[in-house]
Amino acid sequence: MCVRACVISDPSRPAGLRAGSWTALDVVEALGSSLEHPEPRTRARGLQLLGQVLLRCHGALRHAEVTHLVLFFEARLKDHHLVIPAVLHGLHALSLSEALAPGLAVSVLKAIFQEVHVQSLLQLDRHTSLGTDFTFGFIQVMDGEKDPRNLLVAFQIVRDLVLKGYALGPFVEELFEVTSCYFPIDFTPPPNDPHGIQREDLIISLRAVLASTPQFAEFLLPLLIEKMDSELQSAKLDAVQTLSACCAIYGPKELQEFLPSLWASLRREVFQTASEKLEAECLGTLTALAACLSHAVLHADTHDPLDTFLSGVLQDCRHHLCEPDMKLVWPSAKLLQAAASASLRAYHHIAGSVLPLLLEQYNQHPQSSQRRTILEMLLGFLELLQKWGHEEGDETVLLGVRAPLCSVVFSALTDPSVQLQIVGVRALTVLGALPGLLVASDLDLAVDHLTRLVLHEEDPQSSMAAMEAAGTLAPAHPGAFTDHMVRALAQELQTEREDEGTRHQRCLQALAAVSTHPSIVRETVPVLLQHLRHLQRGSEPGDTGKTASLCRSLHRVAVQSQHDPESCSFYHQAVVPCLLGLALQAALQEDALLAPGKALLEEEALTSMVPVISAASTHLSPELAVQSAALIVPLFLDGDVSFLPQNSFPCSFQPFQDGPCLAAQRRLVTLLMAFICSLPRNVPVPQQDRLLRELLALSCACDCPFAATAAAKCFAGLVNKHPEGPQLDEVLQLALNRLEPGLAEGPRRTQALGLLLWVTKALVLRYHPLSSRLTDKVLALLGDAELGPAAAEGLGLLLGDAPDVLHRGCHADVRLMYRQRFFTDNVPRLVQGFHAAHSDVKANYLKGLSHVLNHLPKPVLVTELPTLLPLLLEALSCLDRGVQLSTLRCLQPLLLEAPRALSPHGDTLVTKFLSLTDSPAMAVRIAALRCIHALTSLPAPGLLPYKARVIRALAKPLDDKKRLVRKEAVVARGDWFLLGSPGR
Amino acid sequence: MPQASGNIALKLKASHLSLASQRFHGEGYQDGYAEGNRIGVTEGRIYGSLHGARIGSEVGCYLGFALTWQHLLHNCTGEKHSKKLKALESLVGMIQKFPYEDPTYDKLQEDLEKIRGKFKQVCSMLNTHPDFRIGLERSVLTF
Amino acid sequence: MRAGSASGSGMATLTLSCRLAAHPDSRCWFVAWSPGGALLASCGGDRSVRVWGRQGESWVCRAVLDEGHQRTVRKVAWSLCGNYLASASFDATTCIWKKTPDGFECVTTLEGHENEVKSVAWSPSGSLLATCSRDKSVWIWEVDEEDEYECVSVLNSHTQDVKHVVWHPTQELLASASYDDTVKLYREEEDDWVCCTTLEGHESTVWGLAFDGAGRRLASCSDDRTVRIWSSDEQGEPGVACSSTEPSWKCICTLSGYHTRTIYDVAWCHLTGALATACGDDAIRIFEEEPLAEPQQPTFALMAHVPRAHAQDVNCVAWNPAEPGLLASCSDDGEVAFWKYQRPECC
Amino acid sequence: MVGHGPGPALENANPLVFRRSGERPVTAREEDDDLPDAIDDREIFDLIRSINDPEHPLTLEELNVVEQVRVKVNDAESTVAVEFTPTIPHCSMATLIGLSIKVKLIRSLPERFKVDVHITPGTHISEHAVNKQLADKERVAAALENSHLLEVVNQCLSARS
Repeated sequence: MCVRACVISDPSRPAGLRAGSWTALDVVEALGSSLEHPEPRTRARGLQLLGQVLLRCHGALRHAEVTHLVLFFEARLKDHHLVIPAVLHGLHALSLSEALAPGLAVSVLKAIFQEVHVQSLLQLDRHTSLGTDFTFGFIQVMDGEKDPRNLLVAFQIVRDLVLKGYALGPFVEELFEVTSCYFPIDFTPPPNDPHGIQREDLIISLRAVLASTPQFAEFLLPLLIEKMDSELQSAKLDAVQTLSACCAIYGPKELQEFLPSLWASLRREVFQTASEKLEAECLGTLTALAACLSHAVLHADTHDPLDTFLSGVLQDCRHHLCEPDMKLVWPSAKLLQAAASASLRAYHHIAGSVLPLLLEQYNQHPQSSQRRTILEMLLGFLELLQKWGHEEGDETVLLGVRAPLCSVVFSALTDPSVQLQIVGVRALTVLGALPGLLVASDLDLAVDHLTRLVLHEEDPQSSMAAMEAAGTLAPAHPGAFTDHMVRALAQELQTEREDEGTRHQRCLQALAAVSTHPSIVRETVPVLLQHLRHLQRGSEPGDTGKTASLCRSLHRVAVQSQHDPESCSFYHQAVVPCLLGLALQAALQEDALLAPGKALLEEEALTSMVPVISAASTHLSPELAVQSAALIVPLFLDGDVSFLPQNSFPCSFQPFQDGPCLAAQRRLVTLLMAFICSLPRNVPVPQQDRLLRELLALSCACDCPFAATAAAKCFAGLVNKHPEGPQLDEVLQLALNRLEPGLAEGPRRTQALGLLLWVTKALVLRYHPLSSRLTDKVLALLGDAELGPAAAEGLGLLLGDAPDVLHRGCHADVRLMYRQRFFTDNVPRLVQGFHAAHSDVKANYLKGLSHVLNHLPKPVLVTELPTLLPLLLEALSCLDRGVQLSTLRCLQPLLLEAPRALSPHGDTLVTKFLSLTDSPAMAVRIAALRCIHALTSLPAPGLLPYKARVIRALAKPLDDKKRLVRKEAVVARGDWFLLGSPGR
Repeated sequence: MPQASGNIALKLKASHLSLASQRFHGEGYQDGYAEGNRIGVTEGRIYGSLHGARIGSEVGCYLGFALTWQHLLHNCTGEKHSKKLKALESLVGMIQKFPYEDPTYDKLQEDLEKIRGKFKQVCSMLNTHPDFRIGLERSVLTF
Repeated sequence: MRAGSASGSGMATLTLSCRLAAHPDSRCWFVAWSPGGALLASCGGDRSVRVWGRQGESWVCRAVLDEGHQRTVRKVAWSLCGNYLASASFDATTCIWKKTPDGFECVTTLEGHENEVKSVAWSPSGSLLATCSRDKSVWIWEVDEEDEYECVSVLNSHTQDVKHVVWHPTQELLASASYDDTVKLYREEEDDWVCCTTLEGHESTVWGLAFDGAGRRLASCSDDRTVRIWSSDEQGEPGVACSSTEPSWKCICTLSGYHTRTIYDVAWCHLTGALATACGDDAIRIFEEEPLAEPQQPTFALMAHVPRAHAQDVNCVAWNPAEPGLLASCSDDGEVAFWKYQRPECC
Repeated sequence: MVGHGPGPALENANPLVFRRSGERPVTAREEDDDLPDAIDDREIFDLIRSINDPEHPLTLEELNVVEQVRVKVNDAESTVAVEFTPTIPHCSMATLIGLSIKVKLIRSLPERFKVDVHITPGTHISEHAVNKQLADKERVAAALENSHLLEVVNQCLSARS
């Protein structure tokens, strides 16, 4: 502190120094204590002061002094980062001295780059500008640098120099030279490189430099052009990407003189390249170029660079559009579209010239295939227009060609060629979405065309396309669709004909597809329900297919209207009671299982209703949810049918009572599950406790597996959402009490296992403490002679997604990463279990393991691989096909993602895979062949010893009786031939 | 004829060649070159320069090659050498018999093939590998 | 596997006696019996030559020669003394192997061909060796006492790939078969080798050649799916070396309609006179001359036919020189098979 | 400009291109473990249609060099005959294309098959020569031991990036 005091108090000191009465070293002496001070801030201040002094009197410094000071400061560069700025400050002062020995500047800068961390360097401009000699020195230092680490730093620094607006002075070109000489980066990191610097890192940071300032343009652009014209794919790619980066900061004037050659190179690549990636990059860059030109400020007098450029593009590409059979038609179209997508102005310029041409071409080429190509190009341009929101994107271009455009599209819709029809439909979809393009008459015509395709077109593809189009357009023009399409479809449903089946299918799908607007939903849902009643009345035993497909349509409508509260509640109130009503009606006939309408009670039919009810309930408003819960729960608990549409039944509904005649009623519990388990978590379940007990009882006591499972699922679904607390614990305790004896022995062990699995799943998902105890039970059962296989499958159930309950879609409590957690908790136990287990149940453990692994994210698996591999290999020789299959399916992606980990086992893998290629099960053969193919991604040297053997062995599956197997064999064998062979 | 001269670069296994032989080699080279030129030109006038030059320079090269070796071996003795000399003789003989002046000579191709065969035999006997390629280079992609 | 023939002259049978996976994971191109008939040499795409010897009923590998060649070994040939083996390879070289107490050692590598060497054969005298190549040339080499090989002639008579060379059983008369659809014969005139005859008639590549025991006849087989029998016109000892009256060869019989694909090889048994063919249709067929026919218009009858003799193309057939009716064959499936041919009892 | 730039100019820079036939739809029968599926023309065509042309970034199918109607297979008799049509009658690549097709089939078909690859009659100036060369298994075998040729063939047979 005293030092500062004295310095400040005595301004004569510098004067004295200037006068030569003091040597700089005296100053250092004087500042000594503070320069050595343990507290970095103080050191910094001392150094800063010294710097200021030097700055004032660098003129008077002598050689020796400068040299000493430089060395002193260089040494200080190793100091605390707080000190660095001051050091640099000082060095800068010294750099101004004539007495600075030439070599010294360089050593200073070398020191800077070795010692100074980039971040801290960034601060230096806050303190001072090192100015041109810094730049100069820097150039000298950087010149010829090879070490990738230093290069990364150096590139970073240049970039900062430029961005922080350093005086590059006369050195722009030199600076460019020293950096651009590394372009394109050609660097492959050494095999075990500790710094882990990748080629990509260098490319990116060099690109950041090159594209950092327009000042480089005049040097850079020629270089880029040269590289684009080179033979090297990687060089081309890098050049194109860099160019595109530059366009972001360049203005028209930088590009101007190079535009012709840039365009020529880009076009050549798109016309000729074999690599889709390069093509894509070129197109992107073309867009960037045009976008950059679009920014030009227009003066009346000067010509518009954009227009000139685009005219060139049009001139080179336009005429190819007239040869729809030739190779260049698509590249040309892509180029034009890329240019047009740059800006609205660009779009107008291009589209204004191309659209009329394409329309004309369409009419000149009669062949469907040619027309298809042309219309696809047209479509491309139409879709571009959607890029700009409607407020900005005035469709004036299109309005000009509206009439011919519509007639072209309609002609496509009536063309015999399905392919052309489909493109036509897509085009229509885009047109309809652009406001004000279709006049009323066109619109009606369009809807009629779509309806025709839906109902009468043989080819399913194009009628499917028409349905989707209807769905997309309906929200924009609901009226037109209700008036024309929905009505037509409803009529069609009523008419009976011999080919009714397919025709009705179409209607149902279409009704669902078009229900994308509340007003339409109100029209379609009643039609669908009406048809369901109709079906049920006439339904033969076993005729469940129709019900199922109708439910699929209902489900789609549900999903589409979920997010509109109005339609959502309408749908719920219309559909849920109706379905329940119909189901009850069927179930309550005496001897329901023979009565008409029983089709509704078959598993397929009930199962297909589940998603409908579920989707109708997941997004309910709380009020409505509470309200229907208050109706539906009593229905099942007390048989209160009052709210059902028609509610006079021959007998009462009591699914939870036992008694043989109630078998049919119990099945309906699955519908209860669909509703109650889909409600938002905050909706209270009335009489939950009682409900849970009933479900628990049913799940263990019922002989019918379907009903038992439904009950178990429903129980699990509720438990999963049940808030923590004594109530929950009590319920779980009940469950345990039920489970233990149930699993121990008796006729219903299977049901007990089912319950165990579902409850375990419910708890595993929510990380409930009890889950591990239940999981142990499951694992223990793997050793059970009777239940073992089922338990193994059960592990699949635990980790797989259930379609109807316990998934996020129905608000279940599902923790992230629960699978990983389950894996880490239980796989070691599984492995132990396997080794301990008796030989005839070992398979269960392997199967269980492979189930777990199949549901695990691959990255997790890769890390665990070393421990598991022995077991997996074991599993390959296990006789159980299921195990073989799931193990193969588990290994195949690993071979691709973790080749290093697996390559040591090449020999075993080859042998076991090959032996599985003549398994009696086609699926196993296929999976094995896929693995053999995946093997080729292991390091080649390790594989070559097996090449001849594998190729010979694969000759047999080439003659497999199943085509799908042969196909895999061909692929695998083909790549094994390429192994270690030129041109791979 | 530059492309002729270009072709007549002979590579002989230096192993069993003394410096002196280099001189002979040089002379032979010149003879061959001259001969090649002469023939090339005569033929070329009749045949069309390219084809003629090719045959001319080819045969010229053989001759130069043969003469060189005759020089190299003329004072060597021993059965082996006599055989080689005999082969060289017959090669020279064939070339001198070769009717350059008569383009219509129907056996032209056949004789040329014979000469080529003899040349190969001689090379094999002398255990040398001239890089002189007969006819046009075959593409690596033919099979 | 047994096969009979319905052809007029009684039932003959060709019976499989043994099969070897001689060149596994590869194809077997050629087999050759040692002059004494005790050993069989095979070669193939695995770049190796293998030597097989009898052991009881079956055959075992006595030696593997896999050091000599960088590419496919196309053909092998035994010297008459049985102490040397020559192997012709796609690597453009021919290796000479000498029999030693413990196997074979490569004593010379003959270079000179521009590309694949397709065939090699020793002259009856044992002093000459012929090789041929895709470079369209046939080379004749002379062997002296101390195993020195010297090229005595390079014959460029063919206009295409030369597929096969074979020597006359008794004289220094050489025959070559080519992709140019012709067969050419060569003899020495005024101590220089010349092509003395060209046999034209085949409509596609000629793949194989075989002289009969007496050397009066030559059989050739071709991609045109026929076998042609050629005969030298003059009576008595054929082709006495008098250059003035060149013995002329003409086709006296064509076996067509029997083979359904390329015929890769033909073998004429010097003990029984039976003619065997190796065909791309996987079959082996045996023909014999009808006894009563005119010698200058002979007719040959199909005596035996094994349709699926191998799983793939049959590349070569070879009659054992010592044991009548013992036939060896090899195929693209990499196997060598041994067959027993039995004449009908009544003859 | 097309055909300029790096690399030699293409013989035929802007050839007719044809739409690829999609993946063969999988039938229920094919998924049935027990029913055998015979090897048919489409299956053979699927083997060769994706072969890359040696000089265009296009497949033989896109260039219409191979067509399903020019593929004949007889599973029972184990024979396959394929005709291919060079893009232009003097196409210097014809032999290479033929070789690629032949090699692809040899590598992909059961060994029992006899594979014949020919030029569509009347579509190439040296049709006979090319056919004869492709039929010569000895020369094909030698070709596949020539690393230059093998490289080109492998490039034609490997999947495009």
